[in-house]
Amino acid sequence: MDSKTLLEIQHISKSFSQTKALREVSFNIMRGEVRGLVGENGSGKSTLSNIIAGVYCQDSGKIILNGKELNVSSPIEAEEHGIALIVQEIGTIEGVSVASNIFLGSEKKFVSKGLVNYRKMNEEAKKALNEIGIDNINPALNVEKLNLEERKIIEIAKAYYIHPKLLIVDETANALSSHGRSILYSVIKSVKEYGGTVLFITHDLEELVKVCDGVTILRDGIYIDTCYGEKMVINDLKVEMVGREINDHYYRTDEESIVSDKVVLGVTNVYTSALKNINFELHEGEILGLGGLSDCGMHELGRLLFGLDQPYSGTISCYGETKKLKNPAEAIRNSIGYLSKNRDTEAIILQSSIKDNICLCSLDKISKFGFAFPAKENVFSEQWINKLKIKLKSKSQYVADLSGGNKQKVVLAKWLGRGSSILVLDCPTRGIDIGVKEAIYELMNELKDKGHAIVLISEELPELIGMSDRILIMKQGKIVCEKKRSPQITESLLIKDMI
Amino acid sequence: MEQKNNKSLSSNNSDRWMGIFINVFPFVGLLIVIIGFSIFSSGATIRLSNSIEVFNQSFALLLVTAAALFLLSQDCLDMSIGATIGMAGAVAAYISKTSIPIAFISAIAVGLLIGLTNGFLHGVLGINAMIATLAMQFILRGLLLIVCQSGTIGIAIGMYALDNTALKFVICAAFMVVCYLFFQYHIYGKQCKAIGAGKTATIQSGVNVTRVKVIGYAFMGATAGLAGFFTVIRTGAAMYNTGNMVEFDVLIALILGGMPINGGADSHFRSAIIGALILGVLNNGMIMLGLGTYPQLITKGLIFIFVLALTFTMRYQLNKNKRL
Amino acid sequence: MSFGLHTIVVKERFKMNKKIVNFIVVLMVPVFLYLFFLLLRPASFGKASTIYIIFTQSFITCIIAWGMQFLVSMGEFDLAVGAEMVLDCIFAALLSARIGFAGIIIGCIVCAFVCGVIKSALYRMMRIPIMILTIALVYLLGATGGLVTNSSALTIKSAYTFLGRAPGNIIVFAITGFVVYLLTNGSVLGANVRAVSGSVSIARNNGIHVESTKIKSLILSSMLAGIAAIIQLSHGSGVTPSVGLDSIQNIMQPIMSVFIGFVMARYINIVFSIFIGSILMSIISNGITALNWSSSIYNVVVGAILIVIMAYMNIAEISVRRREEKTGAMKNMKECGTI
Amino acid sequence: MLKKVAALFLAAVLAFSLVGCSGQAQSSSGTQSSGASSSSSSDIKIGLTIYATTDATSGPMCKNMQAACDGMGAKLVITTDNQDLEKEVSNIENLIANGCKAVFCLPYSDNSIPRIASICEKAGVYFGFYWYDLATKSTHDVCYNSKYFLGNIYEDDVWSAYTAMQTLNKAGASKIGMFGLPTGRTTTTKRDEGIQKACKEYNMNVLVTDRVNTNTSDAAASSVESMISAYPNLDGIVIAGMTQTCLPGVIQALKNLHLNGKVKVACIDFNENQTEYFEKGLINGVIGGHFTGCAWLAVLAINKLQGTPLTDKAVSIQDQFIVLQSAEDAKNYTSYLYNELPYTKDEFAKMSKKLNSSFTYDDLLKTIKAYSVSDVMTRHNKT
Repeated sequence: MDSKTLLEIQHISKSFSQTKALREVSFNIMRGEVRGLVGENGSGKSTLSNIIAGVYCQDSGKIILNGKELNVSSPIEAEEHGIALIVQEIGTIEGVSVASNIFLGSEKKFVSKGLVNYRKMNEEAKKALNEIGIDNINPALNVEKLNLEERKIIEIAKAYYIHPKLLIVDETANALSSHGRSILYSVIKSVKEYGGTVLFITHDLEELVKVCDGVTILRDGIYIDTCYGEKMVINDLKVEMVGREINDHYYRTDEESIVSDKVVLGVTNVYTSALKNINFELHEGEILGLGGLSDCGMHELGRLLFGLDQPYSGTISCYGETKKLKNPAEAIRNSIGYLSKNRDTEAIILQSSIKDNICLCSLDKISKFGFAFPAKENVFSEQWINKLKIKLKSKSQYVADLSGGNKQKVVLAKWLGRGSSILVLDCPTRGIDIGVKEAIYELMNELKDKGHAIVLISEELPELIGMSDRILIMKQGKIVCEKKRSPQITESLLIKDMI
Repeated sequence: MEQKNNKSLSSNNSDRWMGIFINVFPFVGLLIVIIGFSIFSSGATIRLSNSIEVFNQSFALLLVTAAALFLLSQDCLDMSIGATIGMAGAVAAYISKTSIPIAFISAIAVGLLIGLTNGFLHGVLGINAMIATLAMQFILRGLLLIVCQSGTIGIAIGMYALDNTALKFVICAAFMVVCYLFFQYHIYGKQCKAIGAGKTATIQSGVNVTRVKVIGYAFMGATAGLAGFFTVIRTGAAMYNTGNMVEFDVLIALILGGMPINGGADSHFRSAIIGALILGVLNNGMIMLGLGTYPQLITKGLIFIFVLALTFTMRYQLNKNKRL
Repeated sequence: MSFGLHTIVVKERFKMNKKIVNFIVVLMVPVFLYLFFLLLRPASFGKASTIYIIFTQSFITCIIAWGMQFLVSMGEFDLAVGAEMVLDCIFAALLSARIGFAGIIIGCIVCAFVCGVIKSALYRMMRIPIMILTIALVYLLGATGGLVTNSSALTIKSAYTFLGRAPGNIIVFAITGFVVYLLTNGSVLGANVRAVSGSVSIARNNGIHVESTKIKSLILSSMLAGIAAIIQLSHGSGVTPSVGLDSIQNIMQPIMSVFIGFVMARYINIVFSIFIGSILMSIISNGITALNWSSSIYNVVVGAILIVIMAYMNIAEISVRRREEKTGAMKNMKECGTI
Repeated sequence: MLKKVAALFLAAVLAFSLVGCSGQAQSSSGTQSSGASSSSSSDIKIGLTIYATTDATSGPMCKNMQAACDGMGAKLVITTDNQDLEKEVSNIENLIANGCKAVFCLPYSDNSIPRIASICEKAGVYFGFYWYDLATKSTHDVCYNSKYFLGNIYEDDVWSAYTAMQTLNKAGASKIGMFGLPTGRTTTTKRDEGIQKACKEYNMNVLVTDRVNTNTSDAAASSVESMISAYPNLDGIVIAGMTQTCLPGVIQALKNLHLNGKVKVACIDFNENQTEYFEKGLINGVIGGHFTGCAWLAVLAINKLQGTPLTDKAVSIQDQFIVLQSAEDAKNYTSYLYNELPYTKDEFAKMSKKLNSSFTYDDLLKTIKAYSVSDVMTRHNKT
């Protein structure tokens, strides 16, 4: 290998239970470069970065750092090899001080005479913060006194503090305001200056092109391509990310949207701590796309529609009449179904049979005097298993060992079985292989034709553009723009609104 | 944790065997205990007379275990079962002097009340189940001491007639059948298991978890009341320590019956019956062999921990995803 | 079941004046309780000796509570501590009969350590909630004690009991308190515990070994229980095995002190707040004796208090969340000029 | 890894349980075999259920009964019931199932007697009560109407408590703090009665009572401290039960408060350290030593079962307490009644009509009446 290469990724594969997150991925990263890593959600960006940073460990393949094979079992070890990761989700712990957060897991550094010297730690933390140009955060302060952006900045400081050889930034920009971003970019610059390398993951391609020297594209866990300099043209990148022109065959084919004007779900002036003045109407047979950055409030809105959260003010109305959705049960009674973003923990019961999962919320329908006997359950579940073509060994098989797509189908089967006519789907295709995605899109179309109304919450713009009759883009809890279905809509158009 | 995934696809075969073992070992356990003791005691334990005693002695246990199944299947514990039995028994004994039917009703009513309180504390106020019920246990034991101030509370002579094996058998059988139906086939039973397997998902399937929990504790309490009634009939009086340590017996019984400690879809009704029987035979046998209090406790404790360890590690191997 | 302690165990350092105010506020609580009993029975509560006794009697409770706090803040419960202490005392008494005073210390500490190791080994193996595991252990340890002693009472020579009375117990208590303070606020373990109680997953991703943190805390709680056992044995100068769950009854006070401690930890350092909690408990038990209430009341009171505290903690947590939600929503509404 | 640990643990469990059980098994089988060896008619099996078999009170009880059975040629099966009514009943059933021809127990409640009686009648097994007085009419009738009722041996618990208070009064104490058994037992009520009686007669009064902090010495010690601080004029402590646990704590607490000797102490039931305490003048009186009840029941039963009944009707016999008031007494008691048996096997053998036809019921009564330290010393000529 030549001395310019810092990191060689060789044939990395990783699968979570049945879904393949990474397939035989291999590419190199040079010293001192800022490398972008792009791909749709579920294309394996985060998985890869987590493997490099030692959060996960790969099923097969190896990572070579400076010519030596790197096998780390924990982020702390990775840190010792000079690899730092800024994670996508919240990485700070409430209830402990900023300093303790910055040096979480490495308190030993400050042990003198068997005790952690917190004064020293605070000073160190102050330094760390100053290094990235922050001086208004008291390192002794409890993190829960800070807002999300400040917490992210603390994580940046934490990552930069060790002057990593390789700094991995995983979709951090999303949570940051312009000020925060400028800090992040200056950090990236200075890492580059002292000869370090940065692996930068983001959705925002403009930003990416500005910051990065080169960019690597992943698609569905497969390495596609790496291109440098002027070759980084946003649209080409997109094409490569998605692997097809937008409006590819397996999205909806019809260009204009036919929607009955019967309103099934209405939201008026809803406020919560995460949502600001939400107003929209959902019509029968409409697919309403909700897009935005992951913390823009669309997921909260989804929970709200299903009665998991209550609006602080404002009203929700189903079929014209105002309803108080105190809890999911209430929502279900109003024939609302919900597919949560974190499917495995919230939408289905992994350690329970497919049959039970499908029947669970329809039990009252298939039971006599409250008794639901196997015969009936089998008939019921079979009917929906066949309708949705769920691949399985047997009905009494546990959901845990189904593939992501089939799990998703089980959830849908559950709601269709219940006869819910309003479906709130939060990232229905997250972490699912192309094939199944397609099936789910088809299904959505069918449902649309049958007159179901669907709220499609998604972080994948092509999906939104491809599927929805209307797209609402949210930003910091507000609906910032509404776009009717038309071939003119492009991702860049939406992204502009999102950021 | 993640590393566990590496071989998630492999070792399906051994998994299958483990699964079979987990389902079979309660039966095996029962056989071992019965045969073992009948050999040790040169057949004394399997005489009909003794078998009847075993039934009489484990009657209360059978009832409460069946009821506790509903709770444990939703990953809840009740440490106040014994105290509830004591309290209900005391009340029943006290009232029996005026009227036996009323005594019967009031025993169940008291149990129900206690159960509802537990349900409220855990289900509504969300206090950790074990702590809440443990506190409840201490309160009840305290009250029991005050209630029994005047000495033990004796039952009315007329009540002795009720201590008749046939009657108990009928009641027990009926109770078991009802519980079986409800646990395996009724919506409620299914919801219990669902909660144990995945609470959030169950909530998002529109199950009112609070209600399920409160009902569970209420039923537990009522059953404990019933058990208390028959316990005092059996002993002839309620004492400050009536029903001592029953909750632990229940836990052991369920574990021995092959119940997963945190409930879920793997819980079957047979666990209750088999477990209770194993424990009944075990207790009876250990007395027949003349084991003292401490060896008895130690044996029970060790068996408990061991079976727990065995089944739990196996289940852990079987469904790692659960804890990811 | 993390008890939302991450919202409750909040420490405000570097705010000297505020700290003092808080300290006084918290100190008021036991003072008021004391005054309450003083009014009910001035004759007995009016004396310095009573105050002294209230203090000394809170030592044992407090030390056990200090041991428990680590596990409890991580949402785990060790109910075997009581049974362990009995066993510690038994071994100490037996040993002291052979090798004199040293036997008491060695016996307690060694036995405590062994118990701790057994517990952690079982936990490591089974990964079941520590509470269930320890419930089983309560019976085992209790019965072991019974077998060892043939359920007869053991006593130690009165020459060895000076750790049970002033100044012995005060010194032991002070030293233990100092060590615990350092462990909680100065040690890596303390930091890890805080991290785990905050968020298991993040802690794990930052290379903190959650299991081993819990195991360390398990052993720690056993060790502190061992120290408490030393004072207990010296104070009572005798020990009898306890069967079944009786030994849990003995640790109800510490458990409650821990919870009270967590509630108060918003205002002062957890170590002190737990001490104050145990003083509260000791005031109550003394009060009940002083009023010569039927001592059966005691169990009832203890249980009730525990429930009330737990309920309070949960409700407090919920209301905090509600308030945050509300303020957030209000902010947004202002922002959009709706109000 | 897990499997390995599991395997190891399994081994440990087996080892443990083997040790635990075998140890016990030996002791119990030991009792039986010794019975068998010592007599020709070893088919007679007698059952006892008692709260424990080893502590300072139950230990001697069992030893004496064992001696009686060995001496007169019968097997003895002992089961423990840790003062749990339910367990007691179960034990009786199991003892009968185990082939015992006579079972003895201490009914923890009057109202359990009809049940016990009916069980034994159904099985045609003789039964008798130790440490138990058939005070109430109803229970008395229930028993005496049953032809399987042998009789009951009882002590006067009112008297014992009364005497304890008396010793305190002699020592000049009048304001008493009391430790008691949990309420809800016949013994408790009786002893309370006795204490009240003494209070009236010697106008003493019980200022404070503790029935909860008796399960550890430390708790007792704390309780004493609280008592003293609450009632500084307290000058006597009576321990009516749980002596084993309480006494060390009480003594220690008094020591810490420098009140030894100033605050008088008297207790019911013997304990291991009383001699030392007497020597140091830490306690003023101990009432106990009622450890022969079961032996007498055994004598009655075995004679009956051997076809040579001492008496045809059921009998209620009161046996004697031993009152210790000086180190002297305590020493003698320990050496002659505790370390040695008050009655040797041979003495018991003489009480079997089969082996000694001259023995009569009245002789038995005399022997029981005579039971005292000095009596034992003279019989075993230890003076």
